[in-house]
Amino acid sequence: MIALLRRDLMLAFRAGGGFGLGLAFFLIVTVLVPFSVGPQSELLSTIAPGVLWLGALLACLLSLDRLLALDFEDGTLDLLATAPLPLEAALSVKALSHWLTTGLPLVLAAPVLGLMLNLAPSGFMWLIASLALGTPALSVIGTFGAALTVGIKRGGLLMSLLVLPLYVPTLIFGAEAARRGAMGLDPGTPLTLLAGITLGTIALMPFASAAVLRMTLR
Amino acid sequence: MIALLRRDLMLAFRAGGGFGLGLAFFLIVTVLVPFSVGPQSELLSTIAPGVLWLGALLACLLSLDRLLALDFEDGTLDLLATAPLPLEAALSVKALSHWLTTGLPLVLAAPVLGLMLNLAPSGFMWLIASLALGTPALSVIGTFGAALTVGIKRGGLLMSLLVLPLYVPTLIFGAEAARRGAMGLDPGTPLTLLAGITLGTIALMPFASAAVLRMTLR
Amino acid sequence: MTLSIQNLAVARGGVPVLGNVSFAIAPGQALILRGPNGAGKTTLLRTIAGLQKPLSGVIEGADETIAYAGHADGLKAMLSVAENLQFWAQVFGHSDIEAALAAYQLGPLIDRLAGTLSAGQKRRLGLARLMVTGRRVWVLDEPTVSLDADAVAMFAAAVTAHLGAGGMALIATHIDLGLNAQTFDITPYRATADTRSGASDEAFL
Amino acid sequence: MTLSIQNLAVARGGVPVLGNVSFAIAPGQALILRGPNGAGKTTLLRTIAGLQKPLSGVIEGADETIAYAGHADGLKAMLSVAENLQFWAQVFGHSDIEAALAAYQLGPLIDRLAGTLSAGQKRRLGLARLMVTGRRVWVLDEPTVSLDADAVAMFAAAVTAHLGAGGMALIATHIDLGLNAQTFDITPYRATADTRSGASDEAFL
Amino acid sequence: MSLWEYANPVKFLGLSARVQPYLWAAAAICVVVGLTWGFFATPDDYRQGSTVKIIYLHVPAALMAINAWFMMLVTSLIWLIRRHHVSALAAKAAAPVGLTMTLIALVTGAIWGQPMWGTWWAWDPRLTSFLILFLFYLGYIALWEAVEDPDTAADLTSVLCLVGSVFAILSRYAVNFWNQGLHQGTSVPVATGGRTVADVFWYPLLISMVGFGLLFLSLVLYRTGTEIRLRRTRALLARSRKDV
Amino acid sequence: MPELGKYATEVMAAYGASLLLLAGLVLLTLRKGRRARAELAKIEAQRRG
Ligand code: HEM
Ligand SMILES: Nc1ncnc2c1ncn2[C@@H]1O[C@H](COP(=O)(O)OP(=O)(O)OP(=O)(O)O)[C@@H](O)[C@H]1O
Ligand SMILES: Nc1ncnc2c1ncn2[C@@H]1O[C@H](COP(=O)(O)OP(=O)(O)OP(=O)(O)O)[C@@H](O)[C@H]1O
Ligand SMILES: [Mg+2]
Ligand SMILES: [Mg+2]
Repeated sequence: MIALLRRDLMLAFRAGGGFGLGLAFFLIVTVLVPFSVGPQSELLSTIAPGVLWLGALLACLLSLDRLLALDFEDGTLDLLATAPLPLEAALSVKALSHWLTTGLPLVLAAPVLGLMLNLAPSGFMWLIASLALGTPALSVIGTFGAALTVGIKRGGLLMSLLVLPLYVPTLIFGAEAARRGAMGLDPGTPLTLLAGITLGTIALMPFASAAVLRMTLR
Repeated sequence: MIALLRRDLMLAFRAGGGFGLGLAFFLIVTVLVPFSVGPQSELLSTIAPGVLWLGALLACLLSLDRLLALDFEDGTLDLLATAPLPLEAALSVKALSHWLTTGLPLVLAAPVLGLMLNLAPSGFMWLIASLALGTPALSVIGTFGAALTVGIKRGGLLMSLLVLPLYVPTLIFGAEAARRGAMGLDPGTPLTLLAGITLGTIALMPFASAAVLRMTLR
Repeated sequence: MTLSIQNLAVARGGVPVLGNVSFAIAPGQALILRGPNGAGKTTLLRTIAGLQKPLSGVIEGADETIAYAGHADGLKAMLSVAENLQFWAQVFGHSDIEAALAAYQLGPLIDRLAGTLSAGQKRRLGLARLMVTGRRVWVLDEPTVSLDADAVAMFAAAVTAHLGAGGMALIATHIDLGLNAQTFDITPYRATADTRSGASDEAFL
Repeated sequence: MTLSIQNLAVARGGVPVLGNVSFAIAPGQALILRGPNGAGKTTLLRTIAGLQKPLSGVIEGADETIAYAGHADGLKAMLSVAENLQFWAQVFGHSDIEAALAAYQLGPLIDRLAGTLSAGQKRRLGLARLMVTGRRVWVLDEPTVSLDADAVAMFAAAVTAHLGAGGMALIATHIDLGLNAQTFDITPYRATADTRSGASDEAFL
Repeated sequence: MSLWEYANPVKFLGLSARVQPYLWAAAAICVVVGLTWGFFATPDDYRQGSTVKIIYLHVPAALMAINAWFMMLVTSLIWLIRRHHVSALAAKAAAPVGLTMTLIALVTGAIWGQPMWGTWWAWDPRLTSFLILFLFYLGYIALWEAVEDPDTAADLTSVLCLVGSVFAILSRYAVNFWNQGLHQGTSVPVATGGRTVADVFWYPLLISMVGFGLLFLSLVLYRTGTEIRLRRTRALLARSRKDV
Repeated sequence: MPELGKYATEVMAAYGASLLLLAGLVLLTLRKGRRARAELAKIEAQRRG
């Protein structure tokens, strides 16, 4: 399992910086927002927490695309399924490495992008907290989506379609917490709920993902 | 060439409705916006044109991912490059089929999504006009990006990174035209510029894409 | 322990392909699977390796003992030869990759990224992977594709050594490998009406 | 017209692989390329097919006359056998796929999606593609991978017929195809210091 | 004879062929009576004017949209546990019907919203969660389409339906938390049995709800039969191919 | 025709759209069903004949 984690991280760093790319996408989406909605700073500062959450979510989603697809194409998944490693564990490791290479950098980069969108000063802490709490859930749910669409050519877009509705609760609570934080209100309730979702998905989703993966490999 | 177009369209329809999926993604992004920025209808109506343009752009981008990648993986591109068909023409056809399966449906769906974001009534016509004028440029530029990243594993994210900056002028003029239309101002100038960009890219980009593709295939 | 297959029926894409297949492989033995294209060799091997369920029949002695090598090699283009091997060794709880490197003369290529190998070199690396799994049963689907004569000899030597150490091998191939082993032709086992029971679409007939 | 190669030097990944290669193929002739794994056969064939540039040397008679078949078959999993062939026929400005279907006995599979074929059936379809291109020079990289004996015979017959009609063929392979053709071993042409001129990194030497 | 006997596809075809004519007739009668009664023979509401007439479409469609998903959930579970093909195919057959019902509820709701709330669409929890349901239907159908092997497709979509249901409930809760809405609460609480709709509106509404339910049932039975025939065609084709 | 007052367009639109959707669904269902029936009949005839 540590071997798998190390390999995935190594691949992420080597394969054209797979790990900077989620970040770059986040950056670009955030930069495109002023171009599309116009440059008024009060407007931007109102929508900043939401845009940052949405950008982070999309960056996660895009990098999920090949989380399992590459391993499927070159036969690694077939071999892993016959290896003495429970598939649940392997998929948890995959989700973890996805979070380390995508979610974590997003969390760290968010404050900088917050500056660009005029995020209220009080909002930074809660934005980071909500992202740190929420992005693991995004990775775990995403792994489920990736397992569902493994082996389907052009699966990327289908996966987005399947995964995005599953992201809704996480997004609502996360963005709500960030928004309340930015407005100086108490973000306690949504944060707690967000933490609940994250813990729940981490505990349960790997089983669903492994079950689904066994079906698709068949 | 007609054979190529027909095949691409056929594949788009067969491969799990590759063609509805761009649309679905557009829908989903638009739906997620209120979840992230909050449900106030004046706020939504202010940002509606920009959000719709951004959503259309992202939907285009995601469906680009495998425009050439699949053909590369199974060797079709190698074979096409040795076929008696200029690569420029082949790539133009690819861009056209991408537009037909992604851009066109987006244009048609935009008004419905406009309703959901409380777009001002005066804005609908100009939103559609700007999308209809702008999305072909997105497809053509995207083909260039796809050609650049063909053969790179995990190319999807890298491609987004390369293509998004190229999309900026189109996005600026397109969103500006839609925004002015929604506010009841005259969108003539940005629309003209948008048309200029589209015509220019359609005329010139295929040559760049073909040149790049020849290099990557080498 | 013996690998034994009894009355196995297998399907591909929901369609029964083979029925009533039975054979056994004892430690130290190899079995060469033969049959024309589309006969169902790949399907049979994937079933035995546990990648798909049989329609009916029994597979004994296959739990956690099988190392499978199919048409794809499970190599990462962006990892070096040594890193690829090491990864699979660790997954299977081993660490020594020297023997495998030596058996397929991969020494000179050790630091090359797997993506830059030629077709035959890639395949050699894929076969070397088998040796680091420590598994007793090798289930191989056309292992010598794109190998040259020297490399086929390396493969034969590796299999012979594996059998000598009490291992087993089940190999589907169209060419002569120069192995001292029995042959099993699956052509007669093509699924017929009476051996087709259990197909997933049986209920619709 | 003759396909003639003079003093060709080719590189892969920026590294010179072969130098000073010269040969010619006249209409009606085939040439079998041999060489151990990693010798540079694939690289040479891709260069001749025009998919990459030679470092130096001349290739004559290759413009718009070559049909290339490499390790990948260029098949779409979601199109049927007939649709796949038709597509390639149309790209090359032809429309008749009957002869190709017959030559590789693909008739019974005609309505199957290419993605559901077995490895050997896929390859047969990939080879049938050559016949609908109408091109005079076939450049083939290990064409018989995963074919059974019958299918290899079909391939040999197809090549013989192609040669009989004035076509040419250049085939890299490790196994015996049963073709009546000359053999060209590329081992002696491995790039050496003096044949390496023209490499992309020459300027740094 | 156990109920599961009817899970045999061919038996199912026979049985459903026998009941279908009655079902279709009953569905047609109820829908036509309910809607015409509602449209032609009910008074206007003192607040909403003639727009109350939309209720006879809106509420039954909304109900059936939810019930369809619930039915898919149950049949998916049956497939996962007992692997009865009819069950999986019924889920597949129900999805487009559910999608259409969702669409009708959304469209009539949107049209109703214009006069009542002055807007086509508001991010009200009820409406929003319906939109999410719509997305789930879309994803579910797309997954069925995309997977080649029918049994694998049935497996995958079943798990998706299960996981999706959990997340749909979560979303419902989240959406409520996120916005207090405009949409009125349920006025037909099933649990308590009381209701706040006046009788004049209630009877046609009831008939129309029954009609939509029957229509759904007929459609699903018919479509399941179609799916079974398609699978049978596929199976026979596969067999005949092998005999070549 | 009942008197629909100032909301005539809305009510008519709602009924029109819904009935259109329902009719479309029923028609598509019937068409697909008929095609499946025909195809199956063809195959079964071939098998017997
Ligand atoms: C697109 C917009 C709308 C959607 C998706 C929607 C959805 C729903 C749903 C799901 C129900 C069934 C709830 C239940 O029975 O518990 C319902 C009931 C109902 N809706 Fe809507 N609705 C929408 C717009 C409207 C509008 C604009 C009005 C009118 C002002 C309205 C009035 C009603 C009424 C009166 C009921 C019946 C409540 C009951 O008796 O249970 N809806 N709607
Ligand atoms: N998805 C599918 N649906 C229907 N039939 C299929 C599907 N996939 C494969 N088949 C058929 O199943 C049979 C067995 O295929 P399999 O790959 O096991 O053959 P094989 O013996 O490995 O052949 P080869 O020597 O060509 O590799 C073939 O006739 C093939 O056409
Ligand atoms: N990107 C690369 N960088 C450096 N060397 C490479 C690269 N790609 C291939 N090579 C080397 O170039 C040589 C020629 O490879 P090529 O694929 O042409 O061999 P081949 O004769 O086709 O071998 P095979 O019989 O195994 O297919 C090999 O030694 C290979 O390792
Ligand atoms: Mg095989
Ligand atoms: Mg080669």
